Amino acid sequence: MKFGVIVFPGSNCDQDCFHVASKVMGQPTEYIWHKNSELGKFDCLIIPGGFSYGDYLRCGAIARFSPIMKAVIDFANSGGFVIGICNGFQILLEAGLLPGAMLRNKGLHFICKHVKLKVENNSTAFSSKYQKGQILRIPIAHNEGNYYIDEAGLKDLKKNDQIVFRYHGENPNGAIDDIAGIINKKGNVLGMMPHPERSSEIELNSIDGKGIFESILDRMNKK
Amino acid sequence: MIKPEVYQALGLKDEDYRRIEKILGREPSKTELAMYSVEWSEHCGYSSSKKYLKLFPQTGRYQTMVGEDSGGFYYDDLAIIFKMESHNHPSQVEPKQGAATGVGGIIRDIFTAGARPIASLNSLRFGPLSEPYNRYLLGGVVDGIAFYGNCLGVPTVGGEIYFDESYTGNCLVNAMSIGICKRSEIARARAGGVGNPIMYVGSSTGRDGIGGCSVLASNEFCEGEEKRPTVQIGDPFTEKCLIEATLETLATGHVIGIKDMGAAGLTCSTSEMAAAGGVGVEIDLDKVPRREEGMEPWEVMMSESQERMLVCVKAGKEDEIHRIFDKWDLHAVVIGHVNDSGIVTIKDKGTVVARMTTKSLTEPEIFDLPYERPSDLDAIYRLDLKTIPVPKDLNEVLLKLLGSPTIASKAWIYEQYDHMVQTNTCVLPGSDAAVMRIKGKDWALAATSDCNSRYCYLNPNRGAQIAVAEAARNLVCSGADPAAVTDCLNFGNPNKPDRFYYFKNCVEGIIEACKAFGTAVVSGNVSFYNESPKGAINPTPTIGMIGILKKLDDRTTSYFKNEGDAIILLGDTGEEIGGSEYLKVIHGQVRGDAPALSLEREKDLQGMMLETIRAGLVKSAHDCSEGGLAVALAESCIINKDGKLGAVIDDLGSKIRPDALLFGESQSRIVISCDPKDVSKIETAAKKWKVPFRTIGKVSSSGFKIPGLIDLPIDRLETAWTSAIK
Amino acid sequence: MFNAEIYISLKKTVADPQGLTVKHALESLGYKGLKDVRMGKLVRLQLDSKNRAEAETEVKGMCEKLLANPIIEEFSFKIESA
Amino acid sequence: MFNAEIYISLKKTVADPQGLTVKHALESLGYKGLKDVRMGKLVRLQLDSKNRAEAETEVKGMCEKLLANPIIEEFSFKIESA
Ligand SMILES: Nc1ncnc2c1ncn2[C@@H]1O[C@H](COP(=O)(O)OP(=O)(O)O)[C@@H](O)[C@H]1O
Ligand SMILES: [Mg+2]
Repeated sequence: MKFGVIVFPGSNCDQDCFHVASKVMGQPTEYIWHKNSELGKFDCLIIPGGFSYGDYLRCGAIARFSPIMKAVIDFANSGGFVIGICNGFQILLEAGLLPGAMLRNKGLHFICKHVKLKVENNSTAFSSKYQKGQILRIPIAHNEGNYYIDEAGLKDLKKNDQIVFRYHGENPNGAIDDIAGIINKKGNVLGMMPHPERSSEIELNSIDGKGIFESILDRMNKK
Repeated sequence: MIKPEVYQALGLKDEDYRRIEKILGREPSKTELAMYSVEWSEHCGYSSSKKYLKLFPQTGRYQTMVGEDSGGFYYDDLAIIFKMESHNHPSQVEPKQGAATGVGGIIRDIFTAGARPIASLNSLRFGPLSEPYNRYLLGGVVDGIAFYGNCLGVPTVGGEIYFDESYTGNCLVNAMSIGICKRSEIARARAGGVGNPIMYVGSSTGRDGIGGCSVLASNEFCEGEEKRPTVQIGDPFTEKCLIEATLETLATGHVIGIKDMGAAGLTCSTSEMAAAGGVGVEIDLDKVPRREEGMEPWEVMMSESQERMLVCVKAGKEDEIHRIFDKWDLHAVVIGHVNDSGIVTIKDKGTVVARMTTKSLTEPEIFDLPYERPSDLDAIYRLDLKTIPVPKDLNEVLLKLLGSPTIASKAWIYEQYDHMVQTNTCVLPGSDAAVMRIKGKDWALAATSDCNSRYCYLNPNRGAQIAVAEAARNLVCSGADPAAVTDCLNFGNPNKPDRFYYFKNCVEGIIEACKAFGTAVVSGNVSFYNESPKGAINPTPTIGMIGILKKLDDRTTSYFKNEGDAIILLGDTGEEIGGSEYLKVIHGQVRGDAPALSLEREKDLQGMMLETIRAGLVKSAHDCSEGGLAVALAESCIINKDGKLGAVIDDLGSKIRPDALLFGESQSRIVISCDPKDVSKIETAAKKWKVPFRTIGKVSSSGFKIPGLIDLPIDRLETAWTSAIK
Repeated sequence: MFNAEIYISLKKTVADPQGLTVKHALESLGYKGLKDVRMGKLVRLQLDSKNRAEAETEVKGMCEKLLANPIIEEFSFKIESA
Repeated sequence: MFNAEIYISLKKTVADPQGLTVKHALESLGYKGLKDVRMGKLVRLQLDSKNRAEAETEVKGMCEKLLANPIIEEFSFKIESA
């Protein structure tokens, strides 16, 4: 399968995602520059973490208007797989591909550390390789990961089983209902604050994030 | 006529001014005067320190690269470039932006050398946290380092932090950055090739940071202007784009030389690039992209606007370079050309506003400053152990020490830094040194920074040696072979002989130790005038050191791994409590001599440590530093918050005072743990290297116990250790 | 030329931990009797709209499209001719 | 009870990279003729000072002591009785 990694000015996990997709997973992978207005042929797009446009104004707010985003939205609407990690998640929220918004961490600090995640839904294309209820150890690194959605929206998320990952034990940022990662209704767009690309190799002290890439690969191979 | 007040306020002495007139054969223009004043300043010219800095060993066991803005060493097919720099004064007045721009500056030094920045460290010093302003400084500085470094995507993997009264009123913020590139890809900071264009790239120029020169503005030139702050706002987003654009540009092969615009901006970069290339340059200031209107030529030459660089490229390739910077929405403008005159010519609106030889600018007079042993040192030096009572409750002492901010867990700090981006950090902060893998290689890098300035205050020569020895020891405990050193020399006013005594002796100590370890000093920075009305800071020669792990698999962390493992102490414990954290925190005294150090024994210890780690015998290794043996053992129990263990220490076999035994800071000691079946192999290695060896206990799951001395449950250790810095 | 001053703040229904922290900090400096400390953003800009009505439409558009996120924020602004 | 609205912005002489980036973003959305986009902070609070003069003194003190750093920032405020 073919991965595309979108690069905005200020993206800084683009190379990390590229490394995992191409080297760890062994799949053909390409960078996609944000000024392009067309996508080539891809099976899965990764919107990487970082500080697109410096996170100035609001995380993801400016990147959301980059030329490539129209193509990304079309790709998602036609069923293509998209993973937004950290800043990528924030961009997906700003672009309206996922519901809700991000607020500043409740402790008002950037936090970088390993946290525990609970797999809430293992029937998505991104989580099928996990057990339901499995506890993962994956790092976070963000300043604005305090996920917010209004009551009606939260009800919807629960009703549709859209909450894929919850923080387990400690909620590091104040996210509503401990939400760490959600999926859209159609099940092809995943947004998550923790960094699976930082926990896909044993040298980095955890391979708990690799299941996400394995799940999507599995799904594509079965198609 | 230039009035003496004007050049004096610029920091030039009467004789400097006369020298300028003599060089030029006429009265200088405003722009020339400003240019000389910054180039001859201590900051750029190193006139008071150069005599000593020249003595640093520039070669060592690894092949080095020195003499450019930053230095490094070669290993395999790569060059490892690194440097440390201070941003003390800006951080003292605006901690967040001061620290942020410090990080920005040091990282520019790395990628201008052609290397991709792969990691940063920071070495911080504040006054006691009981004072609200010091707390504000700590919060702001950490916030600033996080704000800048996290956005850039360069992991901040380590550092150190100390608290001491002497830093109240003058905190220290030393930032270190490391980059790597192919040997063949190292870029030089020089201009060359007559007719080649000089391009200005990056952000536009404003009146930022012309503080030192505001006298030019207030004295007769532009009456009534508001004084400019010398603190600038860091723009990590632009710097991130600048890193990518610069590395892309260097990869074209069209670049002759490149230099960042740091202190003194265009002045420094134009004249030093020309001087290094043995050529001249002519610059047209009208071409410089500007953010503010009505800037005078001297202001443009002086501006320290951030995130800018100067590049000398091959003629005819301008468009290609321009296209790259355009892609990243950054300026790239030809502002001048190279000639063979050896002269810097600056033009503004068609007229020459400055014209001087590069040599006269970049070769300031070197001073040989007087030094004198501080008169109070002899009295401070004396410590009669009999006057120091041994506390009854040593549990309490241990908890107090673990809660002393200098010793306590630094997690609150390093968890605000993205220390994992780039996915290379294999040993995370919290251990003795950070270990970074290099993708595609089976070897790895380790990095640390160290300096106990209290030792340097009591005994500058030995204190500096200990800083080098401890840095090396931290690397070795992580499985790395110490390779090379950078430094940041923070001292008081060099014109005061007692301050300069500290500088001279610390430098000599570093030289001695670096020669012993075979670690060259490849880069560094000097920061003088660190004084507050209360006096000078403790002499603080911060050492940054990089080591090589032959195999990534050699990486070793400092926490205990398994119940039942043997705990071994390598090295001897003397009856030394001079200058210790124990003496300060428990008895309120800063006195005595710094701990003894034998470089020979230290080398043997490190050789043995590395040999046993490489043989796969060592499960954990942690050196004894502040707080001594008891703190090192306690830390090994609790550093890994996901797998805390205890220790039963039942055979210390020592007859010395219990407080010295537990909390004294004797050097050249390491606490290791290993599988019980490997004890004898380690003992054999110790014999071979003549390293004092003793199995002192074993890893347990039931608290930290030293019969008759210490008996504490693990969670009490942890609470004391983790709640001091928040 | 018009000067616009735009105020963006979190909706009342959204918690503002930064405001709370500032409140505590102010209290520890001795300021008592504070209520409801809320932090927001201020954007100042100049625009060369033909008239005030056009300026207002433009600024409103900027806020809706980019400057504020309607899920969590509300905005108001003031326009003066420069 | 008084309502205070406090505006904190970078001094004119200090570069504002965030403002510059927001300006470019607005331009790429089609808003032309913009000048001088500057980002600042907005603080809203209620305080129970006895009278307006006291409220003004207090708010000024808060700005000087905590809310703004005079090295790089300037502030202004508006006070209304609640
Ligand atoms: N300012 C800082 N920034 C980042 N990491 C830090 C800082 N201060 C300390 N650390 C990390 O905390 C750990 C303990 O530091 P320290 O007590 O100085 O160790 P040591 O005594 O072995 O030199 C190290 O991993 C160090 O890198
Ligand atoms: Mg250590």
